[in-house]
Amino acid sequence: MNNPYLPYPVKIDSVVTETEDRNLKTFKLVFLNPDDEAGFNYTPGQFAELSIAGLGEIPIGIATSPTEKGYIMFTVNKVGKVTNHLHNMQAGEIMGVRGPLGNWYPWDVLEGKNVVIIGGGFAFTTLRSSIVYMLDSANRSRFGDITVVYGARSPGLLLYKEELAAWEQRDDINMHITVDGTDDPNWKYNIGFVPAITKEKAPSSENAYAIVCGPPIMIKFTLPVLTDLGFPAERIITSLEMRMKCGIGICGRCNIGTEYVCKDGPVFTLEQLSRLPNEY
Amino acid sequence: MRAYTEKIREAAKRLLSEDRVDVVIGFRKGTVALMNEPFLVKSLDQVDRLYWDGNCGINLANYLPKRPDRVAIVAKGCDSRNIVVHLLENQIKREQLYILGAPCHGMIDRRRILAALDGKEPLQVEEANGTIKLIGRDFEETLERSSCLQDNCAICIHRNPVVYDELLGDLVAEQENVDRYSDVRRVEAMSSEQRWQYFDDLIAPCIRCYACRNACPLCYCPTCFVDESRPQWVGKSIDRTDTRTFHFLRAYHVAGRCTDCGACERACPVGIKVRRFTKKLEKDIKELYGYEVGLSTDERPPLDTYRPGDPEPFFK
Amino acid sequence: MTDWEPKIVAFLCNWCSYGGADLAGVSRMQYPANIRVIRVPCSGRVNPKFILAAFRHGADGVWVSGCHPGDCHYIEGNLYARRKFTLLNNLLEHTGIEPGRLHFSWISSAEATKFAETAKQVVDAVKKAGPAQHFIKKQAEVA
Amino acid sequence: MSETYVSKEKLPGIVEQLMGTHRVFGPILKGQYHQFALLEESADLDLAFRNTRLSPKALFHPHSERMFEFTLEKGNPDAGILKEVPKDYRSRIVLGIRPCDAYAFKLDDRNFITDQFKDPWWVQRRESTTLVGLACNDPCSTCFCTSAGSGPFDTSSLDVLLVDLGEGYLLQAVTHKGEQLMGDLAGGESVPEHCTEQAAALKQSAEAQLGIQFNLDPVKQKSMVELFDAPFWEDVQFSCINCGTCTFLCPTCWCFDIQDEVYQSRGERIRIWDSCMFPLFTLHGAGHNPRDQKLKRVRQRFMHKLKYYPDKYADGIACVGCGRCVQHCPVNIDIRQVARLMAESCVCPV
Repeated sequence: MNNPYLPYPVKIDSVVTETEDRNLKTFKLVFLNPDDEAGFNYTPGQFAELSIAGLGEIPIGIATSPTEKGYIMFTVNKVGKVTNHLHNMQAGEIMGVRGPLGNWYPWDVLEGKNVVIIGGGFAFTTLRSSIVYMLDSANRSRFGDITVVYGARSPGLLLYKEELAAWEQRDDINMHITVDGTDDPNWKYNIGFVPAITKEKAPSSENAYAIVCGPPIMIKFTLPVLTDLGFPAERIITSLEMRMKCGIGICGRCNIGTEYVCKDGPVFTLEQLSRLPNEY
Repeated sequence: MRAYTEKIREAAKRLLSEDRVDVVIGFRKGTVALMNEPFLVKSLDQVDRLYWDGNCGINLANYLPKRPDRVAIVAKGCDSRNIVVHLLENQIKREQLYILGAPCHGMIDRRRILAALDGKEPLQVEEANGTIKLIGRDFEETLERSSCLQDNCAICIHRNPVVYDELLGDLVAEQENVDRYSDVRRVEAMSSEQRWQYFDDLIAPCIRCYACRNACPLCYCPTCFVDESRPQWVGKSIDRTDTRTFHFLRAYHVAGRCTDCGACERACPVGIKVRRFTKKLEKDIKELYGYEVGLSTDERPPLDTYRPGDPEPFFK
Repeated sequence: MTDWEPKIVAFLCNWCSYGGADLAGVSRMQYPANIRVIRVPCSGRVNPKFILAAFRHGADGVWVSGCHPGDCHYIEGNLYARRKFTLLNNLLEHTGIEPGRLHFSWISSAEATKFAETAKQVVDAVKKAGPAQHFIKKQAEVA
Repeated sequence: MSETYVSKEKLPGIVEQLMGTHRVFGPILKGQYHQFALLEESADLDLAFRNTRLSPKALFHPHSERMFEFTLEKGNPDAGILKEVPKDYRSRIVLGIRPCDAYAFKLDDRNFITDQFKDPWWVQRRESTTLVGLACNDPCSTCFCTSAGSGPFDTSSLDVLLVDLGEGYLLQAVTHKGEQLMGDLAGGESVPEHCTEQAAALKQSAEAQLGIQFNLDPVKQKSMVELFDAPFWEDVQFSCINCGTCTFLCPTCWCFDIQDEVYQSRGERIRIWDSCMFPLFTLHGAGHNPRDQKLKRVRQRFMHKLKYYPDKYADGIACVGCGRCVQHCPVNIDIRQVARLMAESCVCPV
């Protein structure tokens, strides 16, 4: 019987330190068995359980897009027992991945629509996945305008800096990179909090959906801006975090009301959330 | 017991209407025989649900730590001693408290009664004149009250509250010539191997529900050692070594603080006599340091102080 | 089991007993090599959890040593520790740990000879008690 | 479906017979309490019990269960790779389970067996087990199965129902599996006259004794959010001490934790019962805890049983009315009372 708790063995292919505080690292993983890779069919917005034998598992959003073949990537913040150990692991070491898990951004609904992506801090991982996915030459024509507002506290805390710079150069995506503040005289992008920059850039809500991921405080102040811009609750999409263990809706801890964040989520529209208890 | 109920209601009414306290913590009548539920009264209209009888064994001091408001609380001897411990450990301030002292005749052990009834289910209980009348669907049985007490109540020597603002009844005579440590001595007479086995058997049914810990007024740590993960001191399964480690450290953690209120044993769903661990500590502390827990706020608890000449028989 | 050698975890206070161990070493005094030293700021720092953790990880014996009463670098840390360990030792023995597994001593940084001698005593006592049977987690006994 | 009669003297023989072909689990008196355990000999079986202290859920979902094992040996090519561990799935019979406890498995099935994911251990244990239930002739005062969608003679999750008729047992096959089991039995007698009627009368009297203790229909209409924000939770939660007694004794509380343990150079991944009563249950790695207060945890338990589960699966509540939590809650929080509060709060005041 297929055991949904059993991780696929993977090898760490490379480790990249993303931010100047060294708290975020991106791990590129390759499957040890080709069959496992073939079975790992994911969609941007999903997550997986990273498993380290002897320590446990952590649910982390998949940062690669399914259009990137041969590997999967996860950006991990160093907070607890497993992530601290993971940060000390090197390329070549063996670990496990279980997934893909959860639901994804509603790509069938987003087709033909303008997409506004608003991200803050290290919550940019599945948003990176989404952007890469939409910018893929096979997919780009399926979506309208793509606008991205992405902010971090300082330039050194932005994720995927090279890719951000590359996207800036493209004319099929509107990039608005911002930092809360910086003393870098060469900083050529925006300065200001994400909600303020969103307000300033005022992406149109016409035929548009917004995907918002970031720290709670950013989300709290961004939502009214989006509402003012005319985004109704059912067109504002976000992804939630919750303590998880099984990741498949069985162990019982990650529910908000009737919904398990691991299985029925993590992606919800604001409208869906409004019908759930405020307990997340 | 009717008298206590009346007095509690009267006092609650008075204290709330005079704005002496914000809330009253007492009991309300339980939904099953031989059980009552701790109850927080916030307004006058709830006062008449306050209740008292011999099934109020739960230690109400458990509900005090870090309360911000002015509280009137009903306190038996053991509860009052735990209040003293809370005061010593700065969990609540004396000024916040109005203690309704309840001189106690010992609390009833529901399990003992159910075991004595051998499967018959009491639906109604009447306490009078040192007896307990149990009435079920098709039986009626009367037991001596003194034979139905919780283990710790049977050997209690502080039935009267040690600190109170008013009493709910006359002080009772304290029990004298009580052998408080016969259980401990029985174990002390065993060999090491027998002792290990004895405690292994004792905790074998444990399901790690932590009722013993949570029922204990002393267990208010924000993060219990069993929940610490870096490092993780103890595994969470029902492995024997882990279960033993949990029980051992839990007991040790209440050393010099435990008033032998029996809350842990009362709460245990599988009937483990967890006091067998704590009694040894209590006995040692009394013998080595001459300290009895919760009798006075003037004396520091035994592990928070020392004497230069403390015994050290096995120190090299 | 003839070639069995006990593993002993020693928590030594930085200011006295660790210094004593150091001096014993510098003075080329001989004592058994069964002792794994963990340096702690004070014997009062040693939490009972540490001692249980040592047993759980397979230590056959644990030895805690600090400054002599009255000589604590922190004035009174070892005096609190004395009460703490007295109760701990009693409870451990009460619940079935054999005498001879857990040891305490006061050794100043000048007492290299006492350190070496106590180390021998501790090792002998643990050897007599034999390999530890209790509190060691070899594998979870679960379904 | 077929019926057989077994007189009480013949029962041990029948049990022996079953033990020859199956692993037989039944209520055994251990210390003060009955507990479901593997029968070593037929005499251990004690059917003169009200109900077991712990629910029989551990037979399918053990308190602590080894999921995987692994080695951490340096140089071993399998180091760090989790491997499945062999389990004993030989066929077994659970004898004497109460109908309410068996009904709980059906409720739990919805959690462990979904279209997308199937819990392999639960599934295989369920498949390898035949449930022989014992009807409740004399329910406790704390029982409320009839209010929770089950009943003292509920056969909905059983393969065979035993009814104690005083001198002997009436065996009623419920499923094909049960039919087969009974077909293989030697020693059953044809059912004496009036036995079927007698069983029906017992059923009726047991059900009447239980009555209907609450009605949660109004709760169905009310929105989740409104119930969630209802003021009565404040009163319900006060006495709770956040121990795990209710959840650990409950036959329908399935939540678990997953822990890794390492012993020298090898280790195991283990799953362990967890409880929504514990703050750690929902504590994020970063420190945020969505259920950081007792009130939230107490509310979660009752809401899950009485509102979330029914809403999610469009069916009855996630409670079978066994009354264990009512009996053994150290502070006497009574789910029946909470159910009534929930229903009352839904009655329109007009």
